[in-house]
Amino acid sequence: MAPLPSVSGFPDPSAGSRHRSGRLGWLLLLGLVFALVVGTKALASDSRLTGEAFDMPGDGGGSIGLRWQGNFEEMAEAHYQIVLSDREQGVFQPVVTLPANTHYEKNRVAPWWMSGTPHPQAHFLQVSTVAESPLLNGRRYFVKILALIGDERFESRVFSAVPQPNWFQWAKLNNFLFMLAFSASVLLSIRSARTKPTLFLRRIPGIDAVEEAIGRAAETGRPIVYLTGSGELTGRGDASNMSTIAATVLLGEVAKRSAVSGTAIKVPHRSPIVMAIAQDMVKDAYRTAGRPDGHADESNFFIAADQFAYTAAVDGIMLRERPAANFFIGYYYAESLLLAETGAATGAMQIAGTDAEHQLPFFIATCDYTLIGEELYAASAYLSRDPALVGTLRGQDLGKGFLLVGLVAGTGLLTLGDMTGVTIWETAVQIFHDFR
Amino acid sequence: MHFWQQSLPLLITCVFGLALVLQYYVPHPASENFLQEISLWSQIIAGFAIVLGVGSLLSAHYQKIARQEAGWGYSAVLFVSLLTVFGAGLWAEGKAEGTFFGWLYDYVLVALQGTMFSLLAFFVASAAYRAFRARTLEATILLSAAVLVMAGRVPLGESLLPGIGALADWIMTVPNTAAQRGILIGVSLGAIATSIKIIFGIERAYLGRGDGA
Amino acid sequence: MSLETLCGAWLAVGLSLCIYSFLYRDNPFFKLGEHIFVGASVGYLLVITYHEVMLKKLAVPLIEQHEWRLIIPLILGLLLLARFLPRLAWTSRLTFAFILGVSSGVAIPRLLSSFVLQQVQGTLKPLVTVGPAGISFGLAELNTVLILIGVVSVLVYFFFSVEHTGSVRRVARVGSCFLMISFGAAFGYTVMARMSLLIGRFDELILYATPEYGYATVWLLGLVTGGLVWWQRRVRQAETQAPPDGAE
Amino acid sequence: MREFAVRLLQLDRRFIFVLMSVVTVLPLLYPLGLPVRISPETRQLYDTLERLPERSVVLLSLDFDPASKPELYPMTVSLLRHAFARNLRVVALTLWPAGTSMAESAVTHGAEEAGKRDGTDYVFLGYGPGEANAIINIGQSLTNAFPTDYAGRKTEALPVLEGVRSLRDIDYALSLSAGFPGLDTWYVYGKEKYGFELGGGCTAVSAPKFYPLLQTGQITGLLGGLRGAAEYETLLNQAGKATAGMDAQSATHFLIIGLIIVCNVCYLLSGRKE
Repeated sequence: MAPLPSVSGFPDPSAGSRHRSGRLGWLLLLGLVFALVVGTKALASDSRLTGEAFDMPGDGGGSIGLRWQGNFEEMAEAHYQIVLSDREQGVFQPVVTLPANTHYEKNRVAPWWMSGTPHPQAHFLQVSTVAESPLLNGRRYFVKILALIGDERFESRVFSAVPQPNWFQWAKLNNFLFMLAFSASVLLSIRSARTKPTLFLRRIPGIDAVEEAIGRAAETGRPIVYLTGSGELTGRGDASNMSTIAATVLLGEVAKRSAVSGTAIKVPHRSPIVMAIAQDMVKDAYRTAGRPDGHADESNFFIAADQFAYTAAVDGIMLRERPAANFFIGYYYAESLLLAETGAATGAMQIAGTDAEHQLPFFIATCDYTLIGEELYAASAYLSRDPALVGTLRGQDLGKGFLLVGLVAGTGLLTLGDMTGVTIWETAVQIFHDFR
Repeated sequence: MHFWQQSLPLLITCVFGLALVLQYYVPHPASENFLQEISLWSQIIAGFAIVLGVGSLLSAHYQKIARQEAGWGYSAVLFVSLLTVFGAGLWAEGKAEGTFFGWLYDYVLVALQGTMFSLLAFFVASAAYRAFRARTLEATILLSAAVLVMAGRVPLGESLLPGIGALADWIMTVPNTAAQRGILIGVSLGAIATSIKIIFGIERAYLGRGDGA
Repeated sequence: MSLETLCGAWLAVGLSLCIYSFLYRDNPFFKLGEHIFVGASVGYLLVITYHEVMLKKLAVPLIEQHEWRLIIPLILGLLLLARFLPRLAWTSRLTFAFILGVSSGVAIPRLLSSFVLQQVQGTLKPLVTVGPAGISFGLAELNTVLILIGVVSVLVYFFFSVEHTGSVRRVARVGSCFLMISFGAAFGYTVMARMSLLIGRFDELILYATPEYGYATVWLLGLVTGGLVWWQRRVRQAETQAPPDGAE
Repeated sequence: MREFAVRLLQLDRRFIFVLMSVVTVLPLLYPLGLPVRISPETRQLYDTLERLPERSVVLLSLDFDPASKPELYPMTVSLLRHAFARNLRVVALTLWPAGTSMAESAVTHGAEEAGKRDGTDYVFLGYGPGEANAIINIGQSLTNAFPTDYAGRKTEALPVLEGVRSLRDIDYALSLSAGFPGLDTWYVYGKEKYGFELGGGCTAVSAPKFYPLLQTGQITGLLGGLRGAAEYETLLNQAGKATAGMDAQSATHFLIIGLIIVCNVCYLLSGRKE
């Protein structure tokens, strides 16, 4: 073995354990993580090339991690070579050779609750194959780190680790906690909406427009045309489910108000299933409004499932009957433009509401008022006061509020940190980062 | 019967929902194999779902023919065209290259589908003339941005008005990115909330009404 | 040119023109084209499902490789089809329950990671750049600020638990401006898409109007137009006898 | 004046339809050949493909049906040309059943043109059902998701798939998407977990929603609509269908802009009445 060069200013070998300690004393759970991670590794005692090998925490197995220090970085052409064997005294096979000034642990993308604060000189490497075959779980592997400088060669002592499959992916800890917190806020909000029916929701301007449209129909004595869109309720979880449900809920509310003012309402359908639900909604509405004699089954009628056949027929209705107001609520495809354009040409007041973002621009350009995306859900929740709808909206608001505060405060602190040279905030905002 | 029709479905949804949420955080091979198996099953079931969708469409047209409703002849045409393509496909064992099945695909399906959607170009033009009005401040901003992007993303606009291409790029990468990101975050939270409600049986529209389907 | 290509060209042109006749008004040619279209699509879908799913992913592994566990998705799939039998229709709920449970469970953490955390991470950036020359604020930083303002104000716009008054109202107003610019851009892009489809179809129709294809487009255009005129006349005659009751 | 404006607005829409046809056909017959500027997102996709070492594995998911053929087919042709010219391995599939035959013929013709061998240089796997589940399944194990390719050969034995066990072994995945499932589905259910490089093309309708993902680096490179395809053809120096359509695109856009302006002028003159 070649003599080791004398080196000055060599970093403290005990750094390996020191940099693990979280200095902020965050969550108890995170403390537990550190304890687990620290527990799995063996510390090396060599004084020149120090390091450690350990099972990679939070992975599916088949890989070990290496962390080492040596100060050969300053030397030109210095390289580190990693060699590995499955027997302590066996033949060590080269895994990889790296320039000595690369693979710093501080450059590794990992959250602080996994990597702590790495030592500035520490290197890091994840090994999952040797000679193109993968490492096996449960088998002990032995590793040596060699420093190669020109013809000279320095060797560390042998480290060992056993790759193991793990039961929790620690890199996803923040995702997990967000998931729990958001689920809880949605479920609790729904519960509190059940017990407190007056939970505050802001009145969106679209609701005034809905009432104005019904009023105008009552004045002129002309009917209202209400479309529930091209969405289906087949139960397959299509993108259109949410808005179609909202459309039927809102239909009930519009029917209630029009029943009171004695306005006729016409609801042409593309889907028999949606039509059946809409009939129930309208019937209920008429009953609530004290007009059980209203003919819900006549106002809802099926036209055709085919996109253009339906569109042509609805256009015909709008041109013949000249309704006072048209409602385009629910999920729409390309027919949106044809319907809304014809409606605009008849001079009817038009209100649209959809979360089909590709059709929103056309509705905004052709209608008097458009409920954009979530505004549609909000309108149906506001008018119906259904606890499941109100609660969900509230739960989502909590999530949004949290992210809003995080965005504003995080950006502010990051900017301040950059200007003052404090790096702690960059670490802190990692709770909003996505790690793999 | 209530258990089989109401409780069991809710239980299945809840168990598989929770299992797949947790699976995401568990890197252990056992969990990965579970995901692999479930995803394969779901793929096969998706095939049956296509058949289900086709079936509901056909039953509507079948009834039209059976009752000889107005326009039932068109429904008959639909069946003839379906059977022709289906028969040709089975004959060709699903291979399109150099078969009658491929010929039908190239000259009937491709032509019809493409044409159907290109109709919209005409309607956009007529709507641009008759309905796209700056009736509110919102509509005004929308139409101005639309005009800038339309002019900036075609060669003629860029040669007539130098710099408009860069402006269109900027609209896409800054204000558009910001707004789409806001929408994306909101919509994703909404989708997550809906999924949570489905798993916990609060959202159960898929169970249908009453005891029917 | 082969006979197949020639016949194909004539058929494609004929069907395309049937569809375009909708531009005049809803008519029998369009209805014919539309129903052929739906039938052919459904037929094609069934063929692909049969070969690519039922055979390759189910029957072959099950029968040839004896992968018996695939019986479970087979049963679940058949339950789905029980919807067509009124008495057993409820059993399809079990499969829907499975599909919904799986798709919801799979979606939650992945959406959180992809569209919430990643997007927030992409917005969380310092608003100034600290370099050797000191603190600087240029165009790139201005864009960062604008994106932050846009994201925050759009989120505020879609916030329903707080009344929009005072400063909240102003922020939401900014949000709605960002939304409108974005929808305007989407509008422009949608127009672009529709025009591209039209160009693609016209490109083909022009090709088929050449002598090699026997002027297919020209002849068939004449034929469809003639047909429309004849049909229109018949409709008019019928209308003079009965009060009008047609499409627009 | 006011009456004239109102009358003008009520012009029969079939007049506009004729105008539209003329404006589309003329540039197709008499092209101007205006130059196409390259946008950064197209350049990014080109550069990423350019940087890949030979025999790298490119996954091409053709997630569209014939309805979007005019926009996405030219992209498919260009991307295949580029990948084959760079001697990359191409693994193609589709998540849209109605696009299966179109995808097959695109890949086969592209390979024939470049003189590539089926099974060694490229493979078409066929249709993957189940949308997101198809992606997850391939991500977990490619041979589990596709035991055989479209032609019915065992995927395990194909030389083109040597060393490719799952999505983790893909160097660059490209999705040409016309909607759902598409590029964003490939991110959420694919890249998010399996960590490959992802890019792609889309119809112009969906382009705006991908910009937030471009900015965060979640996707590398994007071709937006026919324009994106034309830019790629320009980069490859092989003018094709997309470039040929650009003049017609210019003309139709300016027609629409003109119509919007006329509509609003009439609207103002008519005293903002319907």
